Amino acid sequence: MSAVPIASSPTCLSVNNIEVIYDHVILVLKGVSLQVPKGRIVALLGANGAGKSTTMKSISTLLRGERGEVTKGSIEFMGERVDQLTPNELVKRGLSQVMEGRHCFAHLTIEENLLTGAYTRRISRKELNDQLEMVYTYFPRLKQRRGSQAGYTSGGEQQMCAIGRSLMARPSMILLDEPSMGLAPQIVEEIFEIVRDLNGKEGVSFLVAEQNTNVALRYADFGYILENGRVVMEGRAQDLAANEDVKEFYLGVSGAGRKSFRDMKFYRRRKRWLA
Amino acid sequence: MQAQRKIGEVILDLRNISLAFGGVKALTDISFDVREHEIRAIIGPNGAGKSSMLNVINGVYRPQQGEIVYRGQHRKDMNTYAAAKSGIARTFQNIALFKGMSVLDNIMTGRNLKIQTNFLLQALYWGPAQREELAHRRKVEEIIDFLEIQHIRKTPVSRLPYGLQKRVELGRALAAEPEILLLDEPMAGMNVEEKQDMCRFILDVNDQFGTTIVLIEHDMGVVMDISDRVVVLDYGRKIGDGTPEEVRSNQDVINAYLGVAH
Amino acid sequence: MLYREAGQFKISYQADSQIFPIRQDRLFIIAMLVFAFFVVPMVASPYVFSAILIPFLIFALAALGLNILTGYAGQLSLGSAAFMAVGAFAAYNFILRVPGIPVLAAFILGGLCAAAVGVAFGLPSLRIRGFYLAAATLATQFFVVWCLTKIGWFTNYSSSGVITAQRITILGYNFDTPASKYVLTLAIVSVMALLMKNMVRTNVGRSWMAVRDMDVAAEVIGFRLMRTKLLAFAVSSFYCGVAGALYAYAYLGTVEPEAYSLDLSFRILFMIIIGGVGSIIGSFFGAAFIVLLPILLNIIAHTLDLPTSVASNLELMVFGALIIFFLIVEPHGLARLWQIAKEKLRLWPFPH
Amino acid sequence: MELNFFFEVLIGGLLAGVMYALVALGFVLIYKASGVFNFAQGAMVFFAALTCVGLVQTFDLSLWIAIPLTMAAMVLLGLATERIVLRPLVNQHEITLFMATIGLTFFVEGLAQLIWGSQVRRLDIGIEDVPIEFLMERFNIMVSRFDVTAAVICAVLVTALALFFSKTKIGRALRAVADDHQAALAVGIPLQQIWGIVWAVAGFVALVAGLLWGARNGVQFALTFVALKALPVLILGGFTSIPGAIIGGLIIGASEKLAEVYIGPMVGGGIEGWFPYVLALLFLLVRPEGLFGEKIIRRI
Amino acid sequence: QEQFIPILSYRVGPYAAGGSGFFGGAIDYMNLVNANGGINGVKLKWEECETEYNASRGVECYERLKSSNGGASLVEPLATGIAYGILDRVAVDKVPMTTLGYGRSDAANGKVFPYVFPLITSYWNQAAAMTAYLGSQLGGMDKLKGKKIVHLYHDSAFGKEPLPVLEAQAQQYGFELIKIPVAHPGNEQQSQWLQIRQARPDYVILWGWGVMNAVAIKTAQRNGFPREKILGVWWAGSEEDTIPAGDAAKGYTTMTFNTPGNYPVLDEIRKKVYDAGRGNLADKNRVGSVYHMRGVTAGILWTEAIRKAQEKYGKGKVLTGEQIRWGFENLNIDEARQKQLGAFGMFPVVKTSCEDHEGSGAVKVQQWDGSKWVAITKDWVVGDKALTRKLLEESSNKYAAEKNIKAACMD
Ligand SMILES: Nc1ncnc2c1ncn2[C@@H]1O[C@H](COP(=O)(O)OP(=O)(O)OP(=O)(O)O)[C@@H](O)[C@H]1O
Ligand SMILES: Nc1ncnc2c1ncn2[C@@H]1O[C@H](COP(=O)(O)OP(=O)(O)OP(=O)(O)O)[C@@H](O)[C@H]1O
Ligand SMILES: [Mg+2]
Ligand SMILES: [Mg+2]
Repeated sequence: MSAVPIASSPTCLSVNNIEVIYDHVILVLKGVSLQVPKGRIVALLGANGAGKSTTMKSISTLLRGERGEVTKGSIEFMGERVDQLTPNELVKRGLSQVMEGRHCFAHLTIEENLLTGAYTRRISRKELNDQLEMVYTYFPRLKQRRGSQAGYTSGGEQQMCAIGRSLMARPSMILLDEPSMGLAPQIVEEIFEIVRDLNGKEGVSFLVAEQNTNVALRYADFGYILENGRVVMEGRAQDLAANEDVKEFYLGVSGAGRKSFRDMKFYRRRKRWLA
Repeated sequence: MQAQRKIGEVILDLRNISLAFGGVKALTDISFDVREHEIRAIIGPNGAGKSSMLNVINGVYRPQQGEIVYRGQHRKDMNTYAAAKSGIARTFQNIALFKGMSVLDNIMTGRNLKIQTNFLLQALYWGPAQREELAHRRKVEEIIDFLEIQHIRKTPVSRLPYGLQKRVELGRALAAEPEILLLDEPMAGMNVEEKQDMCRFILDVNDQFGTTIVLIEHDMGVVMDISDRVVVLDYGRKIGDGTPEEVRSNQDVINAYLGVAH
Repeated sequence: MLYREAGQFKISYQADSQIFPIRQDRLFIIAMLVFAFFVVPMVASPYVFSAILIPFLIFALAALGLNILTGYAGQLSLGSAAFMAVGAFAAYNFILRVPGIPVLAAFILGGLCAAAVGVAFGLPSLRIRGFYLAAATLATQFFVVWCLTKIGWFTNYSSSGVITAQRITILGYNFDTPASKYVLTLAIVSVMALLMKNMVRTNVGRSWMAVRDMDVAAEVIGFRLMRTKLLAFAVSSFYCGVAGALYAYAYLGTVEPEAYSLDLSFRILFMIIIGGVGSIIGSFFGAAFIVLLPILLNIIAHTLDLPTSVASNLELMVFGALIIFFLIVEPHGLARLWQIAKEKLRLWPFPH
Repeated sequence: MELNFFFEVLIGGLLAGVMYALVALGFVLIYKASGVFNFAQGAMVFFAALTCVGLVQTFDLSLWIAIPLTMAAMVLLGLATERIVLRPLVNQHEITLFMATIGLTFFVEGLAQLIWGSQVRRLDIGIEDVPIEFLMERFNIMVSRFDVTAAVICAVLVTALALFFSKTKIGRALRAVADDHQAALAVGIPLQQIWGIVWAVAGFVALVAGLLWGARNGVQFALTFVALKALPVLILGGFTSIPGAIIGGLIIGASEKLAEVYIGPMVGGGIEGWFPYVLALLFLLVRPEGLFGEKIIRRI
Repeated sequence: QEQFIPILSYRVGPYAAGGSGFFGGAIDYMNLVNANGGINGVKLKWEECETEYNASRGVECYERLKSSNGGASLVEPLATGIAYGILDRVAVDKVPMTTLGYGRSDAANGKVFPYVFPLITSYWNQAAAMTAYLGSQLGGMDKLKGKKIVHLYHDSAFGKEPLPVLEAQAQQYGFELIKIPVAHPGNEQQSQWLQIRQARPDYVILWGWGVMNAVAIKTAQRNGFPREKILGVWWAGSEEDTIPAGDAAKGYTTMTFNTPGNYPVLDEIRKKVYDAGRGNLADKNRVGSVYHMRGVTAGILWTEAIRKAQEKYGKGKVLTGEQIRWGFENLNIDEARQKQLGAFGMFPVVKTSCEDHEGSGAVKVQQWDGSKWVAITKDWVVGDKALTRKLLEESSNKYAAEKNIKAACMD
């Protein structure tokens, strides 16, 4: 594997060779490095359990709450080391994370959930309302359900709520962990449109962990493929999408075009880059 | 392939189901049926009422109106125990595994309705209790083999990545050897390859055991490929019902859900 | 690589379903039992028996009981001492009023009475959860002790409300030395721990854990909440009841209802939390911790020769601080620490 | 006469209930903010009262100097608790946190007595504990002046806190934290600060409770027991509701006294120990999260 | 040559104030004995163990210390629960246990409880003395007829203990006994005192414990009940009970088995122990307080028992618990001896025997004058001992039957 030179623009986030251990004994990341250039969208791909969420959580320093630890390597955001910061300081510096599995505040209403997203910002009531309106224009469904307790809303509504909540912080960089999970197809598209929109208009950088490789590679500039806690492939999104192996394993298309799910005859033993 | 599978009579019939939470109308006057051995998909935008529908079928929610006919029995509503007892098993949208238990134990819980010995015998782990436990264990190991999760048998489920948890949950539902299997977004958060595996499992269950399957899924590729009939919900109303082809070309469905066809 | 499971393959599910599938564990536990049953009675002093080992075992048994309810079935309870009291006073009355009843039978009947009370007070758990339930179980604690003080019959109208445990005689043998009481307690505790292990690895145990982890899902799978929870209350109270009877008969000898105070309930709760919620071995670790630590601190304070009032308060502070320290090191208790140690040992000397 | 007596009991009960509510309030604050059931609240009440009296008696300070000094001590205690106990335990199971506060209880109790000794002390805050003459003469109803003052103080405190937490964004953040530590961190809520603030406020409430209870019963270890009186109030009113603490207190106080007076003699008396719990339990059967508590969401 | 005494003290927790005073007093006295050369040259040695007033910790302390330093001479836990927990053990281990003013009243029967010594007075004799005192206040026992007496008690074994005596006497003298329990810990008593206010009793007997006492006094005040009409048990009669109640306590009376005041022995303690820097209490002013004096009394009784036993088993020798038991059973501290000890009148004359491990049964009544306790009965008050003796025989025989003990005197 040759490293593909990624970008010429300044890096916004750089993760250098980190190692993560859970519970003192479970080694999950075995030296992961990745860069997110400023104003770009980077996709983090990989199978279940590859370590995508763990990478995200190490960046946002949320690992500590799960008895995980970054034992090696460093993480820099805007050129400064951030491994020792609290999540609150990170959010203040403009790095915000949408966690996997929604994590809405169940007892708060949708609107209150969104408002907590703006906790770190000192803005007037009016600005806050504008911000809220913006999220509602992105997700009209949320506006309808604004008064319901988040715990009672449907899975997809909660997902929108979680994404909307992090937008409220107006971050300069967002870590999106599986944003498409549980969302209807057109909402998935919409979310990525939002990503592209924010990226284009406001220069927000994104690191997106995504299983829906298809969509992710369509919107991303760069991609990393993670397997078993290691980066096994990286490069421009188009290049990745064109790679035969990626096509086969992540996009579900082979030489003969897309196969029907019904026709998969065997559980396929995937070819691995790493044994 | 499709031709070989025998789709039988209607075994579950939902008639004019309405369900509301306070002011929120989750389901409004919905009727549809499920035939034996078929794969029935429910699709619709977020918050349309799909999960609520499943909750009605297995008695987590009690509909305010309507009737559930299951294997000829008419009921106003189900209760969870009766549903489980009569062969309805399910998985959940937000994984509902027992976090503190190992994969093996989680799947073993699926067999609880088949266990005969009482707790005293179990406490002694003696004679029939032991034999029974081992017999169920054997059955569960088959499922573990089937789902290819041997390597994580003894791992606590909370440590598993999302995708594997979904698979374990499927295993738990299968362990009950259900007649109807309700699956709520079993493939969310999986990549294509894993989805292919999952489809394979579902189809095999359907083929080998003749299990009827009700499936909620947002991946249209999957839904269109594997389901026999699809019902479409939107805002708690039914806006379409039919074979995948019919649904795909239904204008209402396109407007409300599919958008441009992929 | 002392502790290693590599090379141990299970060829049958039966072998794999053993209580200790790993050979080292099995040998270890057998050695422990042999040691406890045969070596300890020969070498330990009466002080060790009657002030450390016996209370340790009894508390461990009560902790096992609470662990069934709180650790396995997930119902937080602050009323364990009340169930112990029921067990003790019921056993006392059985022996007193049923001539010729075997002591062990009286203990079991005492446990059953506790189980009945447990079921009655467990009924609200069907609706009430978490700390609400915990606070509500205090009703049991206060109510039971109140009843025992109020109703003379329970204490055989003793003017001070105190009962005196009768002699323990089994098949003509008198258990009156500390060592014999220890062996008896150990036997009862071992058997009950084994039964509990069996329960938690079979369907009952799974039903409890399922209800604990996610009761709605458990219901959907076909567990009946009411039955499962009440069974947990019953079994748990049974264990506590037997522990309470032993507390009176094998340990204190003469007890007043106030001996089963809220304080005791809390101590048992500490044991399971420090030891490990939902762990059998954890109950033993926790009991050892709570029994031994204050003694240790007391001895240390003594050797330091501090003024006594300072020493007593320091003991208390250090005790509190150590609890916090251990929780921070391992929130899942000593049992998990033990497990991690074993896992490290498995990898040792090669990290990862 | 009979009716008079009834009212006397009722009023006495209501006022006692307010005193319970004062202690319950401390629990509510911390539970609301972190989902932690702070067992150490009783010990904090004791610590605050003892420190205050200790300062007054040992250094001959005026009460008005001792109170702010004690407040400072309570803030320090709160901040230290956050730093040393809670921060490393973020996102842990509620039982673990509960246990940690028990450890804290031992520590604080030991610390208090280590510094100030175990002597029972008297605290005089200048409010006389005698019947209000006017009511006594006109209606022959006994109402203590002290209790009425305490009730007023408590009412002011509750109103202030309720407003503070509903009108500031901290209030919302608190509820968020209680729901999900991890997510609260992710959206940038500074858990550390929030907890620091809340523990400090709880310390303040403990101080007020300690002064009032201490003046009433003397400053002694038994102050930690008032927590036992606060628990039924707490579950009845709901763990998460500030007004709930007051209402719960009133209900518990009044019914416990009425029960002791009217039911007690029939069953041998002394039922005040368990009656409030049983009563609260009955309420819970109807509303499992207390009168004003947040509904527990169970959805799959 | 040291005689070892384990000290099962409690200096933390709810009863710490009493514990530190009592054990402080006992240790102060032992220090004094040692400063004066010990008992016929035998020095006393002690080791403390914190029990937290908790039965199982108390048992552990007892077990740990009973055979250390050459074996325990005696034990005094000052806690009912612990006393019960080691009741059986002391008989087996042959360690005499004193329970000064608490514990089983029937343990005074030395035939059944050879190793237990509820010295000076038991709850029953105290209750009997209370009625005797109230009768004398009214001008004769016959005046009790038709009177109302409230027994306001801690709702536990402790509070119920005097009931058999009080009930029997209510019958005998024709007064009405109204029993009002207070649930532990008793930090709120409004309803009880409203009941009392309504019943308009002539006297209230306060059988309280810990915080309950101060609260009772305060609540009495706010309900306008005269303090002079409240008569407390001795656990309700220390500075710890009145100081927190403030002015409300002025005039309040309780039973006591120490006459408040100053005694040569206390001066000696101040001089030889405290001035030498070996005082046990942090605050020297507590010397002579109720609990401290009770501790000193305990110390005196212990050393006198050892001294007595030395007379039989050899002066200047270190004795076993069994030998000291004999000393306890043959105590005779008359006024002359009290004078020699510098404690004349500090506690009643104690003369024990096999049948009577209590040795006295006489008490005084004291009153709080706003800053200190003063005795208000000149003589020692003794109640109807025939009645208590009868109860005692019945109860201890029942215990003997349950336990299969053959009642007999030891020598
Ligand atoms: N709290 C934890 N304790 C122990 N192991 C953990 C924990 N969290 C995650 N792991 C392990 O770390 C590995 C990586 O998990 P991670 O959640 O990062 O995967 P992922 O790539 O996000 O997968 P998915 O696509 O399923 O979300 C998995 O093998 C998982 O078992
Ligand atoms: N227990 C409940 N209380 C209140 N409202 C509820 C409850 N359950 C569901 N709802 C509401 O009913 C509507 C339908 O919810 P449901 O979960 O069935 O949607 P869904 O079709 O499964 O959506 P998704 O695809 O996002 O999972 C939603 O708007 C939801 O907020
Ligand atoms: Mg993930
Ligand atoms: Mg859904």
